Amino acid sequence: MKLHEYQSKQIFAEYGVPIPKGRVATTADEARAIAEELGGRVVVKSQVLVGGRGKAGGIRLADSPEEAGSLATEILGMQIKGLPVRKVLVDEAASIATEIYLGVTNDRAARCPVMIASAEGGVEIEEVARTDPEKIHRVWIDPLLGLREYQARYLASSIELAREHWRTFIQIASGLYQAYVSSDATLAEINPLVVTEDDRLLALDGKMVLDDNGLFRHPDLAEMRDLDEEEPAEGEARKYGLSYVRLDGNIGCMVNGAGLAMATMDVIKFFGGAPANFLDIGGGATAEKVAVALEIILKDAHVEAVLFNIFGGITRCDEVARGILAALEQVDTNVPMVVRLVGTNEEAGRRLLAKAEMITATSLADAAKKTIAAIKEA
Amino acid sequence: MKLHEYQSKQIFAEYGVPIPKGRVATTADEARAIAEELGGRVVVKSQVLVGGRGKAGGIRLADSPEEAGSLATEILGMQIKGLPVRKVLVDEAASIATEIYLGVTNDRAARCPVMIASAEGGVEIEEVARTDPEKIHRVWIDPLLGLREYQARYLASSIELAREHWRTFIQIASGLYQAYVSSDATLAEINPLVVTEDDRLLALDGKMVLDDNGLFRHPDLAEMRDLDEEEPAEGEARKYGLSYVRLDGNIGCMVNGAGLAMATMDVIKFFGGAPANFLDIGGGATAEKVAVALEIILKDAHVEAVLFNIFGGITRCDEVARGILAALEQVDTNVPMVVRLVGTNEEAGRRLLAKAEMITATSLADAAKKTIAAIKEA
Amino acid sequence: MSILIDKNTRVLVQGITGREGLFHASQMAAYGTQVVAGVTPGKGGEWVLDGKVPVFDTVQRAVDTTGADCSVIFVPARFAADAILEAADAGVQLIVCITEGVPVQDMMKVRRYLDQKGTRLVGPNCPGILTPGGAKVGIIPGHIAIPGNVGVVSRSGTLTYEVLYALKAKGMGASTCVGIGGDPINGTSFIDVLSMFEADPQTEKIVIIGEIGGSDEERAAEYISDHMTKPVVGFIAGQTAPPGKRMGHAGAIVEGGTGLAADKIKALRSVGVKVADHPEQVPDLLA
Amino acid sequence: MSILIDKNTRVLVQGITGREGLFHASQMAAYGTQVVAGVTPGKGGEWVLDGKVPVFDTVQRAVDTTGADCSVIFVPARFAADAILEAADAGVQLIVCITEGVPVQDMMKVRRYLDQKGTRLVGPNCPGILTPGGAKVGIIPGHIAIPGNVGVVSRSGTLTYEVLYALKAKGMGASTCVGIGGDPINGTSFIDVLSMFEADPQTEKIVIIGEIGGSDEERAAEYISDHMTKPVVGFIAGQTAPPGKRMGHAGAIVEGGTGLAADKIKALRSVGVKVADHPEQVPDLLA
Repeated sequence: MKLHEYQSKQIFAEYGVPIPKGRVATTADEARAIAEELGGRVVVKSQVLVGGRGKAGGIRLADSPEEAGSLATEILGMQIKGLPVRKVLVDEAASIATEIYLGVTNDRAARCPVMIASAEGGVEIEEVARTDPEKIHRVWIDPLLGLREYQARYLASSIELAREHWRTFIQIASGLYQAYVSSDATLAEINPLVVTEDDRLLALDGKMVLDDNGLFRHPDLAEMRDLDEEEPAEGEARKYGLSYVRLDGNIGCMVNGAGLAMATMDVIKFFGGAPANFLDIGGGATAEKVAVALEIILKDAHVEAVLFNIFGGITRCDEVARGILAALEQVDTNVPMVVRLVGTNEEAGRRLLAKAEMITATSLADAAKKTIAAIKEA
Repeated sequence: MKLHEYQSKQIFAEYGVPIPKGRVATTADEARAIAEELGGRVVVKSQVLVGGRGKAGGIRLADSPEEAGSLATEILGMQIKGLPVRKVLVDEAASIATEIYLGVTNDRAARCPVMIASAEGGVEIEEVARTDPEKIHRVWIDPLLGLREYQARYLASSIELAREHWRTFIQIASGLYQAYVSSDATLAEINPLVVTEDDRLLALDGKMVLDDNGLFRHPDLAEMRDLDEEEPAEGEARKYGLSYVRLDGNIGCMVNGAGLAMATMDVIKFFGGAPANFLDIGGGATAEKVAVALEIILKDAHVEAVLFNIFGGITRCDEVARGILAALEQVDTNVPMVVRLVGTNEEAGRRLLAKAEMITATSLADAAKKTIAAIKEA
Repeated sequence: MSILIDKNTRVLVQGITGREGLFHASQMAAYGTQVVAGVTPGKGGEWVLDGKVPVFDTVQRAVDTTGADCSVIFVPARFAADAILEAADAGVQLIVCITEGVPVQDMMKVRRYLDQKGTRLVGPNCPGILTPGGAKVGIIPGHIAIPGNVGVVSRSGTLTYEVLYALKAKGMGASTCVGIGGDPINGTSFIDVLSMFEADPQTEKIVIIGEIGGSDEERAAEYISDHMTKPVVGFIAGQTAPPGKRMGHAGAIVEGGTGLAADKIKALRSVGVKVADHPEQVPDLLA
Repeated sequence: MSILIDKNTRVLVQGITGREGLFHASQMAAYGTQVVAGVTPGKGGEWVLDGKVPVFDTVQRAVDTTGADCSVIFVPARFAADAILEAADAGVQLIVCITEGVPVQDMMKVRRYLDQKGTRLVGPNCPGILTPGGAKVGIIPGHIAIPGNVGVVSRSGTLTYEVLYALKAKGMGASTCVGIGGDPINGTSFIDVLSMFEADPQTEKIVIIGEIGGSDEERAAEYISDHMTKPVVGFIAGQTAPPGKRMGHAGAIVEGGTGLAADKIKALRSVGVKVADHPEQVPDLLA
């Protein structure tokens, strides 16, 4: 789960990381009032969960409250990479001397957190890693020991930060790590961390990604989820314990198991089709779960056929078939449906479904080809 | 540094360990008022830093505030193992169903904390360990992971605690461990931890010993030191960075280094004398330090002679000799003094001291014998 | 021969009185696995599976009493880290954690602890291990595979069943099938299992089933190139997965341009691994 | 030969710009020890010891630049744990911590971390190591010992000097003298050093100097009985120490009836170790 800049920075501030004064606004009037309050120059920043806000014109400087208001009007009317802007953050503008990158994330290969710093702040760190890998400095953190002061000091010295700022930098690094651990984050980054012209260190922009599996420990953070920012169908699916990701194609897929669901998408593509979604219904496909899943798939207007790929392992195929039949009674649709059932009691399951005018298939390849053909026929 | 029962229990309570209601009093009136406030039966407990308070009559039950007052008068007039009672704790009396022992301490050999539980609470755990070692249950705690729930559960099951109390017991164990870690303790124990007749768990008595080396992290705990409870000379010595322990003999010792100081005591004893103290003046014996140390030694009226045993390593012996001479000018005494200087520039040092009518010795054995002889002559 | 488990493995089930734990304990026992004990805190003294399997309050007591040497975990995600550590502390040498949804920071701590103790963890978020005709520890349906000479290792659940089933359909059997799980940080990697298969005389060919996310497949490719003599066939799921989206498994995500299926396929092919276009091709490539 | 350090040891001094650190760095260098670097955070780029020794901000950089393989620590107690971990993380294989007053809970964490990394720590609260005629790392005065065949290991500081000096007075020299320190939890035990002496060809006899508190001497006695072929002479300080009182060293305390000098002496004598009545007897017992 991604957090907005303003949410991330609030969390950082709780752990002692200095951030600019500012507040979030949903209207131009609010933005004007906040700018008034702050006094002086402000920056108006769109709050959307995508990168590249600056380039898209979603981050602008205002010299007066009036200008802040009119920029807010403008930005609140924008779409950035398809996402409508519904909030802006109005921050005091900082006079920047230098920009640093500082982040902490999980290193999957090393199986521990890694803290990364670079003197090249303000740009995407992946970009720096590609073009100037020697400008990226890393320390790996023992998850049982936590970040140690010498590790932060090593980073400060590696990015050649002026000595007078080391103490503050070490505090910021420690605060960032605490924020990351205490929030069950998978990423916590400050980019840029700036040294201002009056020699302060300030987290100008912040980003956090939280581990969905850790949210049960953090009901307060779970509430920060911005439903405006996500595909409504994905949120709907999550409510029912389903895992759904919308794609661009026209073949809806319903599969039990994440790996098999991906493989199903891949096979559709391999035979020339285009999957409309990833959908894992998990184990034990009850009628209710199948019905909800089917509704979610069919809400996507691009869907012209649905492919069911169910591997009956411990669940029996005839049971799943009955689940599908019951679901079909609840859902009104006339797109062709192709079912591939395999595993325990597959014959019984297939017989049940054939009666229901569903196209049955024996293999995944067979199912994919039949689905593609069904669309062409329709 | 040992904490009083009432201090230890206060700390435990901060970490969620349930303790009886109660407060500490220094007068009978206060004790009566607290008993009044608590209502019902109370227990009046002497607060001294020694064991065996109960046997000595320092823990008594009172049925009324008046009785609490008169018992307090009695107890506040007592001495327990030579220590005058200056405070009493007045606690609500609990109706005890069973008594458990629960403690956590450093296991030197295993180099980690160990939590110990026994169904035989209310008696000294060392005694149980001697007589019924199978009644002692231990879990070793990884200092980087901390106490895990299953470890506390293992203890609960080992002492055959009724299942309905496991949850609370696990919370208490976790609170006790937190108190131990957060206070840099070397021991934190609840003895007894009781199950009351109305089925509550309650830490009836508590004890903590803090690591002196960790006190710099806990100025609040350092202030809890009860100066009334310690040999005044030991507190005085601590102020000057000296390590002093009073003993029963008549030969004062001044030595640089803890191991050498112990060896000096042992050698005195070996040759038939009796050391009056342990005293380590540390490295670099300046005149000031030597003077303070000498004053502390001579405050003990039993001292009939002083033995200086100095190994000049990096410090030069002639320098130390000058320190001793300067100190002697500041301190007025006529007990015989025997000096054994060895190491760097030992000859020069010995010459300086011989002039000052001090008895010089070449070896530790020689010094011990000369000191014993000097007392006999005097 | 087989790897990790066989008929002699003495299995302990953590969370045995839960719905999942109890069902799969009985499935394991029915398959012929020696299920010797269960653990559910607060239920010590009960008996399950027709009164044949004793339940204990702690793993330590279960191990002391029954000599269990392998534990399979079905407890809820919030208790999973503790359950793994408890098993490790009790001296269990092989721990299989089925539980899905364990926080990744818990797993980083657990891995760090287990590495130092030398305990083998398989999972979490995995279907477990199946040695056809020998034993099963976890939830892989026993009837979908027959004994044979193919070692199977996979990050996925049902996709693995799919492959086992396809093998069986062609008369091919498996030595052992190991589901290492779909989480970003888990106990056992492809390399760990590949090295065991290489050393196992029964295993003559190997199937590796990967998916998007991380670089475990790339490291496996390197290992195959440097250390493996037995033929390896692969399949990688997620070629059509969009970047930045978690595909069901916590670990199945393309991030910052890494973890792409295409890169994994390329890495495997470059070291001589035949990579199937779809799962049903796997038996053909093995033949 | 010798143990732990010799002329080739490349020593790094953590806390080199402090009063103690600087003084002892110069003493070590004067003794012939290769002092190759110093570390003081915030002073990287300076040079000390007549401009011969560079100072770095971090141990990692000091090691990378100078190839130091041993670190000696003189930082204040509150920074000692971090200093030890920093050296270990930078790959230093031998760390000698002189600092007194390190909290015991810090040391429990540090030991746990180092054990897993395989780093050797000597101390804290110790005088360090002296290989007469070779090198010294720490604060043992170099001139009080001559090269020879006696290995000395001790929990104490000046008491050790006393013994070295007594040996020298009788013309006896030391192979290496190791002060393991007076704290209840430290990096290196008697057993660790005894096994090194047993394996060292130069060492023909061993002196072990213990004191009250803990049971390291008792374990050493067991080890001597089981593994040592070379003669061992002992001395235990604290026969006259009262129970429950800390005798200077944090670890020198008789608690709950354990840690008594009498028990340690008995344990050592029971395995054939000659235990001296007073330190000056040691050379006689060795002869």
